Amino acid sequence: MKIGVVTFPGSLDDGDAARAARIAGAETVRLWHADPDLHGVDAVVLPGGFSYGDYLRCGAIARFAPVMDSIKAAAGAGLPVLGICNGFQILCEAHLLPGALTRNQHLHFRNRDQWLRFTSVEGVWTGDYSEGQEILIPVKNGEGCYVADDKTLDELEANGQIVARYHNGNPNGSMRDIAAIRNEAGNVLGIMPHPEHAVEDLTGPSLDGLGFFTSVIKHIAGVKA
Amino acid sequence: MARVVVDVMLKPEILDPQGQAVANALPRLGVSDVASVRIGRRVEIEFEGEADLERAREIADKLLANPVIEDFQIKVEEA
Amino acid sequence: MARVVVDVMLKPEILDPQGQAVANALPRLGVSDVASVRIGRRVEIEFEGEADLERAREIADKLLANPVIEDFQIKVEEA
Amino acid sequence: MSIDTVERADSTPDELQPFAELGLKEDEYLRIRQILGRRPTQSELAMYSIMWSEHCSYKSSKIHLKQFGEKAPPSDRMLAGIGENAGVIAITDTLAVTFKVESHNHPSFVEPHQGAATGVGGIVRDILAMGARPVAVMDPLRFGAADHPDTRRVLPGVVGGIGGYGNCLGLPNIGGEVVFDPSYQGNPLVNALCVGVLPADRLQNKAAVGPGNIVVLMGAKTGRDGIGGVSVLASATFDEGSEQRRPSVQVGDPFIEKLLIESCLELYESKLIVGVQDLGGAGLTCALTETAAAAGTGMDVQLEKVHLREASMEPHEVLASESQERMLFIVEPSNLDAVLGVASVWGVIATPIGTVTDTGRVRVTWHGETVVDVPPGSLADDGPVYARPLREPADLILLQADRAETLPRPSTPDELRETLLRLVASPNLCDKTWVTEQYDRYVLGNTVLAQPEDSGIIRIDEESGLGVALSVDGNSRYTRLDPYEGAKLALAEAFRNVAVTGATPVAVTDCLNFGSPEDPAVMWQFAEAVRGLADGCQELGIPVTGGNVSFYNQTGAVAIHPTPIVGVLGVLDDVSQRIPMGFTQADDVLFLLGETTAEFSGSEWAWVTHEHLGGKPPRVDLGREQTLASLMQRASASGLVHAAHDLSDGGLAQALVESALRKNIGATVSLGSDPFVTLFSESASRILVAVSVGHRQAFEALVTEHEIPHSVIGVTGGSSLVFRDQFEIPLDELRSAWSETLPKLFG
Ligand SMILES: Nc1ncnc2c1ncn2[C@@H]1O[C@H](COP(=O)(O)OP(=O)(O)O)[C@@H](O)[C@H]1O
Ligand SMILES: [Mg+2]
Repeated sequence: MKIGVVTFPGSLDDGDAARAARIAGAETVRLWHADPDLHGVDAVVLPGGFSYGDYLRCGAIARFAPVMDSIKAAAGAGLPVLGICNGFQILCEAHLLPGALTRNQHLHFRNRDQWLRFTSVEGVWTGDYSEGQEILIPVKNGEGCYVADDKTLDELEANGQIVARYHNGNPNGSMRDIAAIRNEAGNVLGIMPHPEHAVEDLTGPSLDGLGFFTSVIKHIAGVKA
Repeated sequence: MARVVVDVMLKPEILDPQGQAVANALPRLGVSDVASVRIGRRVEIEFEGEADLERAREIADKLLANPVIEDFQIKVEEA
Repeated sequence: MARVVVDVMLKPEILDPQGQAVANALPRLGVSDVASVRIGRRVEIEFEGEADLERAREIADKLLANPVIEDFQIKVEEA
Repeated sequence: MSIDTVERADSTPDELQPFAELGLKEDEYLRIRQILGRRPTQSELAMYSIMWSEHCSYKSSKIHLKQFGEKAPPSDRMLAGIGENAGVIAITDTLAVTFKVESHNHPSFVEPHQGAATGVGGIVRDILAMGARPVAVMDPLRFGAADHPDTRRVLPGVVGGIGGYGNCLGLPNIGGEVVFDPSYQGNPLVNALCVGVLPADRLQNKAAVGPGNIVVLMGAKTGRDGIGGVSVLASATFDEGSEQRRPSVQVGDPFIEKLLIESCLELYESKLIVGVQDLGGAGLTCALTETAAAAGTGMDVQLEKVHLREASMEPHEVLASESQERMLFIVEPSNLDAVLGVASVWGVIATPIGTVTDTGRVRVTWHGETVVDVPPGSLADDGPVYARPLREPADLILLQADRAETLPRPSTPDELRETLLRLVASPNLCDKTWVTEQYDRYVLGNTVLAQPEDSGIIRIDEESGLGVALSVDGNSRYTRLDPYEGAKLALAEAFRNVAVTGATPVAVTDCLNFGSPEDPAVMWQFAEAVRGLADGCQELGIPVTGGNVSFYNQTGAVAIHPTPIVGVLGVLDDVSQRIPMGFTQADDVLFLLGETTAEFSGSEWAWVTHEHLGGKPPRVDLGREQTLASLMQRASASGLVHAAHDLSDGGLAQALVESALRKNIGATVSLGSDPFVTLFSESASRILVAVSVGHRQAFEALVTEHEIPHSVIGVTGGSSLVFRDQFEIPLDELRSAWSETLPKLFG
């Protein structure tokens, strides 16, 4: 079971994502932005950070990386892809997920421990959670405010594509309190807060983030079996 | 050398917290007749040879603006 | 309603990491004839009545531009 | 305008040069002429003026700073000490840690955001230059009055700059300070600390050894950043129309710095370089001359090879530029291609710009013409040294006589309650979340403790759990009242903050922020503070491994309070045993360790309620600090303690509030015969400890064994702070008082 973690120039949480995948029980493979080869991984994580400095718009330049062409194609064929924070931004810029992430409404970078509530756990990254479950994981971003037009939002809602919402306070002004969404097929998930920072007692506010990684591992095992 | 300017603005229906913040600060400067402030990006592209509007439009479309939230306008600027 | 546009750009001698990053990304889009890219802010101020250039200049000076590193230009825009 | 070459300098010995405008004294200028045997060229004059400036040469502080070396306990743990880019301490046989704190005060006042950002960038490169991977940053900050309009401009900019740069670089911010005092009104202090980790055998050296080796410049292009004095040079004599070439502020690009970090680490790992130096203040001038001087070699540099941001730059500008995000490497010719290869993988520019020679001269050419020919040691090592006059400030005796212990005190329960609420809401004691939320504390996944804890703790070995603890402290009111004792108190507080977590303090760094060294009163404060810190370190048996001096922090004739910031580094063998500050459960027994006497001079209480500063600071007993530290190490190793919090500004009251609000667990406390003194005295060497009932006896035995005065003052639990027979405050009320101050001020 191999989970690939992409490093773009300016990726920062790539090591953390790899650590989380490892703790969850996967083998991890580091993927390089300039190398289109996915090295046979069973799932991909686009980690947090500031790819290309997040200049212009977050994720706008990263989506042109050679590795993204392969990921887009593979995602279309069902490869599980998780985008965390900057990864979520890249997924939106690459049109693998609808909508966009914009400047936090209070205009500050904000790092805090944040409650989320799962609204839908369909899909390959959330099988280990249950609908209505509340989890506490760190959020940290300057541009995490999710926006989309009403039609898109209604569709997301109708299709159960809104995976989790902010609970007990919205840290960035996200529309409809959206913290995480998935694509229709359920294999691509974007989340603004950081599950990979909540996988060890010593360094996180909880172990609540581990479920994303264990879920996908179970899913892959099921597919392979 | 020729310069093309691309102005990228948030679509009118998208909230612009930065513009809002400026608008909110104006009364403190004694300014009360401003209806709204919008803040966007101005991108100046210098071409090595002729100003290539088509090229610039392509760059703007693919990279400089995100069509989900932004509109853009392009013009050639005289040196 | 009248609109005044303030273009705020980094002074030429100041490093512009944003523009730099975009310029470096262009070859990947197949664009090779761009000499440089500079990125600044475009601020649109809607006045309730007449466009007040003096007012706008004051706002730009105090609020919109950081005179240590930025210059600005002001113009009235036709509706 | 033609370039001022060595040849031209030889033939125009009498040409007037603007040395005074560049800050050089006449005798300094004459010495330069003597060293060179001719007048300096424009480029050389620029180089000397920067390298002999206070900032680079430490000319006023050198004779005092010597004490840090002389008084330091001999240690074979110290792999690099003062004089290197940063001190390096071996913490196991194979792992070493390097850390340093530095100031970026003046740039941050001119342009708060960029000034603070580039301050972080600069200190990170110092750490990187030692061969380490930077793993965390901290930011001790000082601002003018919290409600002053200028603070409203400066603080958000500074915080945004530190966050913007550090976050984008992927370094967790694990602590710092935000202190407001009118003395910083025209002179905010922005200090930045970085800590890094390296395998001991990866330690790097800056010496440009090996004639024939290639000098490579890597990183951002060079622009006209921070060229202060040098533009004066250009405009004063040589070039009339250059007013618009004002010194421009440095703008940072953290993205490039991130790429630079990864490139450097790859170069170190592959052993592709023989020397490395970061470019900071004084840019290429400093990097070229220091690396050559350190090796006793020379260098030939073709300056036009440097990648420029502006084609019109002249050689003296290229040499003086403080453009950020650049490093200089010394590379064996056979490795050059590999080095350039690493750079291109990461997408950073790397350019060979010269070669190491055995001439003992740094020679710089510009399109074939020699513009610099100097002995590097004369710039790097042999700058002027001054024993400046010292005089105790004339007002000190009166100031010390005006003791806060005589001020009217609150006495009724209602007055005490009101005082406590007023103090927790005061800008210096209130919740700093508005600031620290703007910093990423999680990145890299090794942050075990971060603000608002007493120390930041970073795990540096995932296998063994080995970690380091860091705290930065400094109370400038204490230092104003007595710089010698005040410096010791700063050391004691940082030491104690590290020790309460159970870590063993092992090393010290410091940033000494003072007014003008030309003012004998300031110079006296400086000398006393250095003496205090050096004596303190000697007593504690831990060395100062490096630091930074920032003079000229004043507005007109008025200097800031003398502000030595002290950073202490500690080691924890297993970070899972760290002791946090917040109460973790109800029914724990609360011990107060140490002695409380009526010490209010320089206190937060005296300032907040009476705007009073006078008297003598609290007594400091470093022996007691050490005993407390060894007690806490034992207690953490044996798992006896649930929570511990050091007492400092605001005394016991503040410590209780902070420990209770951390996890929303209250406490009931008895205040003894003098509630006011018990609550608000700032006596040093005290710790509040929470112990489970089951461990009470064992802990008490340990305390007694260490002969530490102590008392059991109460128990944890409930949703209020209850002071028996006095008053009670619900935690909700405390929290709003504590947490609303900064959001109200800064939005
Ligand atoms: N500018 C800052 N950056 C990061 N952390 C900060 C900053 N200012 C204060 N803190 C953190 O807030 C907490 C409280 O600060 P302070 O009251 O100065 O602590 P102490 O008195 O124990 O030294 C500490 O954890 C400190 O590291
Ligand atoms: Mg403390």
